[in-house]
Amino acid sequence: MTAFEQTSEAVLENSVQRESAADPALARGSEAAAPRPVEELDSVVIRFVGDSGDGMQLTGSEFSKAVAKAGHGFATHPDYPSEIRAPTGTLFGVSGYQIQYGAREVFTSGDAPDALVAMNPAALKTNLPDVKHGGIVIANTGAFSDGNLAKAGYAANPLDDGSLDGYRLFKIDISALTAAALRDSGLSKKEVGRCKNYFALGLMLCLYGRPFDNEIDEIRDKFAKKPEFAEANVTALRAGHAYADAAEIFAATYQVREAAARPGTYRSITGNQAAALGFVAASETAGVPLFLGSYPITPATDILHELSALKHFDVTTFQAEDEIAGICSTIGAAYGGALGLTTTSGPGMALKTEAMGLAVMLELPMVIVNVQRGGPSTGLPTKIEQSDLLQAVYGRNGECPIPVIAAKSPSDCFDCAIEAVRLAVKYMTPVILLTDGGIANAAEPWRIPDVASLPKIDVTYRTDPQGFQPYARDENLARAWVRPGTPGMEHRVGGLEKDFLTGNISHDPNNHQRMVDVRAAKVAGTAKDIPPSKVEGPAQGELLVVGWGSTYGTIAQAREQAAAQGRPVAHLHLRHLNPLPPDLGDILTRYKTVLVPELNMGQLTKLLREQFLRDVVPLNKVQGKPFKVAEVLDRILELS
Amino acid sequence: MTAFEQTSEAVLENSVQRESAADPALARGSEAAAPRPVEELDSVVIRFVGDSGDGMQLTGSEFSKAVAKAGHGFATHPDYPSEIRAPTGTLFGVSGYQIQYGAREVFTSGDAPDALVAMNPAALKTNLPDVKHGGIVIANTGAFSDGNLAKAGYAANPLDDGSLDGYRLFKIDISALTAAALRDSGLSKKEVGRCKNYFALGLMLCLYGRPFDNEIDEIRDKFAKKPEFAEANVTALRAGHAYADAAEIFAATYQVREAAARPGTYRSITGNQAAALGFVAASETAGVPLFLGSYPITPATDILHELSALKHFDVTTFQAEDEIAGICSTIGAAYGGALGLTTTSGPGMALKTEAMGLAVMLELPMVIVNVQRGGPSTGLPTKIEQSDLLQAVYGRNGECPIPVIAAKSPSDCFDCAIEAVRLAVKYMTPVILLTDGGIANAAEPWRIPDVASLPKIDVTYRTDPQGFQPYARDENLARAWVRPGTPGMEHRVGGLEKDFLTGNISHDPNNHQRMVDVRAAKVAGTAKDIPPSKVEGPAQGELLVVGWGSTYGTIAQAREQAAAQGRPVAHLHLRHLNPLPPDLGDILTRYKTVLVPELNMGQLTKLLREQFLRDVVPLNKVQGKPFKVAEVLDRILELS
Amino acid sequence: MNDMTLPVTLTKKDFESNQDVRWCPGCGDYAVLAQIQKLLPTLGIPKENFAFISGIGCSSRFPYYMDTYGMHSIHGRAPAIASGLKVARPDLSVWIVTGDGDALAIGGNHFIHAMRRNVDLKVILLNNRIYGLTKGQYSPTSEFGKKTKSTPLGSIDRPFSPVSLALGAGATFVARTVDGDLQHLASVLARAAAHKGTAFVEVLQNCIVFNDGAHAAITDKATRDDTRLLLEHGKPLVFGKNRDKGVRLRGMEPEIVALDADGADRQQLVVHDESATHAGLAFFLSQFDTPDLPVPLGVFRSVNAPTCDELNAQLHDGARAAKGRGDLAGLLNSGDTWTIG
Amino acid sequence: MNDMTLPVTLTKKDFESNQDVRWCPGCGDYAVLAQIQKLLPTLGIPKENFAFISGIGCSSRFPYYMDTYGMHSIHGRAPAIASGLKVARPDLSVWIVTGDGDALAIGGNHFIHAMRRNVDLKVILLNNRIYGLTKGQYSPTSEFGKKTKSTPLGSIDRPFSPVSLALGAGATFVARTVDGDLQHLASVLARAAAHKGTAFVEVLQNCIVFNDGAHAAITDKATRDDTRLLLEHGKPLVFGKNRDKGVRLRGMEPEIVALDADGADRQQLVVHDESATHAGLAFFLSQFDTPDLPVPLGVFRSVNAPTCDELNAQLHDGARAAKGRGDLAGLLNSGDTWTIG
Ligand SMILES: Cc1ncc(C[n+]2csc(CCOP(=O)(O)OP(=O)(O)O)c2C)c(N)n1
Ligand SMILES: Cc1ncc(C[n+]2csc(CCOP(=O)(O)OP(=O)(O)O)c2C)c(N)n1
Ligand code: SF4
Ligand code: SF4
Ligand SMILES: [Mg+2]
Ligand SMILES: [Mg+2]
Repeated sequence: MTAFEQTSEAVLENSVQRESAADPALARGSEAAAPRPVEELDSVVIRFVGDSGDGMQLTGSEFSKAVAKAGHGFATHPDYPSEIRAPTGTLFGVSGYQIQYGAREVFTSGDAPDALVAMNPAALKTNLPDVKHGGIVIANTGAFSDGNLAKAGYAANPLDDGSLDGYRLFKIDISALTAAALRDSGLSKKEVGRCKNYFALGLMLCLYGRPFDNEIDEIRDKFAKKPEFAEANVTALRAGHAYADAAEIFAATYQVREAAARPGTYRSITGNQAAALGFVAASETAGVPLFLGSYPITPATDILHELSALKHFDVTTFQAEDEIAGICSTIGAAYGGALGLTTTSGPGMALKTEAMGLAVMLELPMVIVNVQRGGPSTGLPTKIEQSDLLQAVYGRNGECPIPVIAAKSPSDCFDCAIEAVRLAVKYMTPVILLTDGGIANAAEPWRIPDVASLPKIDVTYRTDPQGFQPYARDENLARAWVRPGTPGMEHRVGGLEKDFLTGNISHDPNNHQRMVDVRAAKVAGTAKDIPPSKVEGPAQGELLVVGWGSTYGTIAQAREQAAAQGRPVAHLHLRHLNPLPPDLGDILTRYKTVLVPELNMGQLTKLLREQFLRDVVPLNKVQGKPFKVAEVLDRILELS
Repeated sequence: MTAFEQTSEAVLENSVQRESAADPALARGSEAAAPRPVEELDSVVIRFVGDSGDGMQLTGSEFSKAVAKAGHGFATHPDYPSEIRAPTGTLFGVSGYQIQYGAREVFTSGDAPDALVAMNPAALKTNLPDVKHGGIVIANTGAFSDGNLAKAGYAANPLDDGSLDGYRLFKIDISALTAAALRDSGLSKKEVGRCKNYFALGLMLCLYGRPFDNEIDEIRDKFAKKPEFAEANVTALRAGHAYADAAEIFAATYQVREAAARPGTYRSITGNQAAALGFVAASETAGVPLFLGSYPITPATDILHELSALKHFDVTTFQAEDEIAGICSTIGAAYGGALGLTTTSGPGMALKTEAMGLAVMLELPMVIVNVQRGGPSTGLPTKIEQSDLLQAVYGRNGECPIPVIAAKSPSDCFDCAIEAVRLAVKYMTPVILLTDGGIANAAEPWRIPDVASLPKIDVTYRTDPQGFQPYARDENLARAWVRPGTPGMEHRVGGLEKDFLTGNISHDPNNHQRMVDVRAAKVAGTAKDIPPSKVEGPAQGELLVVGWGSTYGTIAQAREQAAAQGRPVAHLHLRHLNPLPPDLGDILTRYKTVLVPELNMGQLTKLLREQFLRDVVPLNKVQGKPFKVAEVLDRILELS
Repeated sequence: MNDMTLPVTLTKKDFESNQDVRWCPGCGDYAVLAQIQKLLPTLGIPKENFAFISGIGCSSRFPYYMDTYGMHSIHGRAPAIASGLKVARPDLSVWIVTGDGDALAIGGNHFIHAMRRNVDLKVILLNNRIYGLTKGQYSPTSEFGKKTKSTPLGSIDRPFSPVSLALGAGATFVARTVDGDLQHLASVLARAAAHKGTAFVEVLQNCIVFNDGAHAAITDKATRDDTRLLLEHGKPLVFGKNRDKGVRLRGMEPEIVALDADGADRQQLVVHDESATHAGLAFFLSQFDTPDLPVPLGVFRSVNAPTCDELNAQLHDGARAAKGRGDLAGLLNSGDTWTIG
Repeated sequence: MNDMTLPVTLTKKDFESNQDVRWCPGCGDYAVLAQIQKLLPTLGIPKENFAFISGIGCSSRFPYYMDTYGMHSIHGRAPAIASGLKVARPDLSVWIVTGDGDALAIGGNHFIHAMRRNVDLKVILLNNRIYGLTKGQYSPTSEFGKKTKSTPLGSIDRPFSPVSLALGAGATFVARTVDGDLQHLASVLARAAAHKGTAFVEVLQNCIVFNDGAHAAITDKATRDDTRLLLEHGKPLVFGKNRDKGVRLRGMEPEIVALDADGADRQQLVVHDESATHAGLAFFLSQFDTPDLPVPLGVFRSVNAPTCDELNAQLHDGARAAKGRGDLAGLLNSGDTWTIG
């Protein structure tokens, strides 16, 4: 254990050094005096931090929109306290929003910020350690009162005691400047305070060379109902921009090279939004109504929120009394001919396991989404983790196989939702879709697909009583889907073992064996739908990195950086986890070493070892945070 | 699948041939005419079958007692319908009781009966296929009415149409003979009918040369409250015995060689009884009150029944509203300083998984017993299966390790209960104990241990507030057990991740890693308590059979028979399944082949492959029945 | 149940499945099965539009014996499954058959929430005051002090009154009947079938094997007329072999009064009102129990309220009226979009 | 709570833990925390004998702020955990703090069974009629038609009355109070603490962030005197700023009457009786709600019944009296034994 910690600490250290070396801000150090140049960057990482009340989530997402519209790739990471509204100025009340954007595809929100905007001492205290050496720190001096300093546990004011010498510190009294700008707005002091975040936004837009006209429209229709606020915020935005424009403040402004993004219409999307859209898309293309039975739980609840607003589609949302009722109502709806969906996170998943067994026995199509979070038990509800994989594969009584797939990014949640539904209806089986608290809330640009290009899903309910046997199977071993209300096909289903054809209760020994075998064969058979695995990088050689789920971006970026350093390694990211892709065993044999990074203690590692009797190198982390690119890169460099 | 069926069918076939060859009954065929000799046997398998109402369970268990008292080793297998009281004469209403007893240790209730007592046509129909070729069939002709024949689906009377020529058939009108014997008893016709089973018992006691005086006392105190019934049953018993004595009926009587059983006091015990006694023993030796929170479920309920009758011990039983409340009340009691126990079967286990996660976070001592049954879902509630192993090891959200052990026989449930408690309190952790519907209800003789010889379990509650930290750990990484009510040590626990020492909520990334690691290390550390593995047979060589749980008897007997046939193979039976014994990896390397028989589709196989990257040969069966010795033996012979 | 297709003439036979009924001979469940099989053909609902959902228990084997769509689900979950089915398929007539353990022990939460939501379900609870299938442990309706396999010294739990619990949860239709009285059973089941919304019927059912005579107090021919109170809407509370006893109020406490021949003081008797806006009366009656007070049988409460499934359908209609039928392309392209190239 | 050790003099401070309280500024939970911290020192119970058990929710963070033994368990399970604790440790004073979601959504089954069993627990339900911790979805107590994140078109569920549900489940002590009225809050909590058996207190609590003003109808200073009915044992039901309104019965329907100055017709008013043998009155009151009727605050019902933990202890005493303290060797050697050699 301690051993592990040390390595991971080490990993961190190195990463920080290496990256700060490559840091534009540092490089610039010398020329600070020169007439203000415009730095061209490949990518930049900015973090906005403040009190939960300071509106940093808004500032951050508005900034993302601005860069998105310039065609930059970006990835974000919102990070708010688990408290609903923590007391102001406290360390645990700090809320943050990080964005990385760049000229090429951006995979992650970045390891360490190049620039930090800290609205109060607590925000500075909790976030400074992450900032790159020599990075930019913009501090709202107006909030650095003795009271706030005390709350943050600062003995002395860090803005004055030289403790920030390692950074490019900009002390700006955002509070006062905003107040000044809004002197005549007629707004109350409290209301004026609420405009600070737009001042900060204007300032950063200027510093990073983004126009703000778009933003002005944004503000006007966001506050359409309260025009006085709209104008106040616009004024604050302008003021912030103008302030930054004043040459003497910043030695330079920055410009991230224009991106050559793939043509198309884009929107910014989170994993939970994408999942919701994916299920609606599946329901529409299949022409089958969608029924969501769910009980709220962080970080899965937004899927329920999204779908509950889509009642003008064939979407019913049922907020159940608990997770058991969530999945059971879904089973009832699926029996009724609806596309069953239930969404939850770890603890709720645990509660659903008995009913999943029933779903397996009934062989009805439904999708169970587990937006994983830190465990065990209540664990770390707002944090990212991938530790429910083995539960998904093995966590039921009896021989109870269920296909399991996982999404690799926010927008991939859309495709995975459709894939999950496709498998569910084709094979008449529950399907588990794993995402996690990371991609569920993180936003990235999504190139909106053309509806015509979406995978077809055909569903036919059986209506012909001729020779109907409830458990007779097609070539995929799927039984027929029969809606109650269909004349002449009345039949009973249930959780007791049932006859291979009639579905009536059967205690016959060989029938039980046969049913256990066929349920297993059916799920194993879904493997034939898995497309050939796409390996990034060399088709054989030294090192293959195998990942699943939300680690995709980190691994992909690490692979690129390794390649850039002349270490070409391969990356295979698994969507299908049960069954595993048929060509996987083969692929593994083509590499000398297989590295398996996971945000758990080695669950995919176990599956690979068991299935392929192949030793692999695990890289594990359960700290409620994603891997840093550097953590994966370092391991790659050690192994290749 | 079909492939598998064929082999297992094949297995069956061979077994039948081989065994019937060794069958005394057949051997005897010729000499049927000679003056009645007494056949000496090494062991015999007898099955009593009849209507649920015929009292076959009683006949069977009384017969077991009789042979037990003669010092024979024995094993039984009761098999009743899942219906409470099925309509008389129906095939699904048949109830049976099989016993094997012998001169040496007896491991199983036997593959195929040497003798079948069938009280009606339905019983004959459903059980005849199991009887050895040439075996004895005693049929109660009185019940072979046209009505009953029809209910059993017989076109013609099998007793007359020669379809039983392959067996040694004895047609006896037990109904009439009993009625005759009780002509003057003054009992009603219905009441007289109820005495049939004692007639059958007397008859079999005579045929197998057992005295019946003991039995008479038995009857008298069983029916102490109704002396007229007592006498009637005694009369029926005597009549049955006398009838069999009449030389012209049976060509021979049988005598199983006297056993040289280990001296001591014995009782017949089922797995559920043994488990209950084990937990009481643990509670008494530890001096800690036992709290059982449970919800009834087949086949686990008898543990609740047993313990609820022991309130004069420090035993509290709480029949909860469901399984979740069962384990949660147990968690509450364990927090209060009681020894926590909750008992259930598969579906109930599924419902407990969320709370198990809490128990892992709280690090409180409790035992979760899963008496496995056929799955998935409701499955086959009254049947044997071992398919909840992976659920026990992996079936929770998050990284949530729990030690898992399994009992190998009815009496081993006693030792395992104590071992589970010992681990729980020493390491302050929940422990899962797996048994199954086979050993839970099967009876075997148990040599009652001397209380002084029981493993010591010492428990000390911490009472010293000095430097107390709720999550500080001892050398076993166990935290202290502190009872509410202890002054100066008030503290809070919960399911959110907590600080490594104080137990207060902590979102610190490294603390989470540290806690996940230490929880894993603690459970892994229980391995140091696992005694060196005891391998039966050669210490290295061709073949090692690795089993767990209730397959012990079958594998042990198969191994003995293989040895007898000059094929010395090794047998290792695992009690500890998570973690696995530290010396296991080593042992596996000493054999060319490893055979893993399981009543599931290969769950221990998965654990072994994953942990040791070692290929093994699985032998799997999910038919709601134990392996036949022949099924395992055949595989052994193929592999060694 | 509302949108009927052309009337079909069905018979009891049409609702008998091909599975052998596997309850113990003499089990009270048989009577309920027969009555429901008799009732359904009279409802003018196509056979294929019935769905019977159950949990686990002897009582929960019910669906196997009905030749309708049906699900023998998992223990206690029938109300949740049935709610999902009915909300997804308002056109079906969805029935739940459950037991005192299935509905009130493990299934208690789904039970009260079904009552609260007023999903249009018929909930038939076969209350034998014991766990039958698991061979005789006490249940949440077993009388205090009951000796069973799991309570050899007598249980220490106070029983639920299923009727009180349902009313406490806000049920719109609540009734009680008894397996032995076929006529009463039939009429109450018919009333339940006719109710729009969650209709809860407690059937006092005899488990001949593990709890025989549990309801003897009100089934025993000799005494039952004095221990039963047959509820009739709009009628005063009168009972007794010679209908010579009545119930009146002292404050809010019930009090039994003897009625003289001329029945003068019937005026003061409490008058039953199934559809009182205030649920107080129904609950007041639900608390009656022997020996002090007669056990009310019949319909305690029957009030109209929009059903969950109706309201859900209205949400959809409303949303479509407001926004038009959803368009997928429109949805995907909604929110803040930007175009490149 | 009964077996007290020598009186200890404790203060509010003694019950404040070292953890920062993390509720939103202005949250109604603060008031309840403060009142309970004030109450406990007055009970003469050693500090170490208190245990606070909660589930999950804003309200369920409560135990962290109490310097007593405590468990922040899992969602909805506090009643089951607390029941196990109390039955195993009757010497402790066990309190549950829960929310409308924790107790009535996921925890509904354990809630009603705790009420039924009458385990000696104090159950404080902070009812803000919303899921606070998960940021504002409707709860089982949210008013019909409520627009929330999960019901943008308005909820279609009929809410529970927690008081009615508890009474329907057979609770022996049921009360309601409101976070803002410290005096009333304190007195009701004190009554609950004094009750032997499951004591249920619904606290109408304001969630300032997600459901601000949910209880405005009865907390708004201007109107509250006309919308609240303060229950007083043995007193007629009178309310109104000038105590000029009363409640009387028409049949079993409540009816508001104006009281003339001389209060002549007070005679006909319903008189409150917490300890009526029949629970009808309490339930009758529990169904009152604005706008038609005033919302009763105070103790609806308080009756004595043996507690589950007491009875369990008695079972043990009885068993020992009958058989003597169990002897392990005797137990192992019981049943049919035989000896060999
Ligand atoms: C999850 C789960 N827990 C427990 C059981 C065991 N079980 C089956 S039925 C039952 C109780 C049945 O009682 P009731 O609902 O009254 O039905 P009855 O048999 O009396 O008609 C129990 C405890 C189960 N099948 N599943
Ligand atoms: C098993 C499980 N399901 C869901 C959740 C998510 N969750 C936590 S608290 C809560 C509801 C809280 O509402 P309430 O009990 O009213 O407490 P409040 O926050 O309003 O005080 C939910 C749904 C969880 N933590 N665990
Ligand atoms: S056990 Fe009781 S309830 Fe079950 S079938 Fe038999 S008589 Fe009926
Ligand atoms: S969200 Fe509501 S209930 Fe939760 S702490 Fe904030 S104000 Fe209180
Ligand atoms: Mg029952
Ligand atoms: Mg709430």
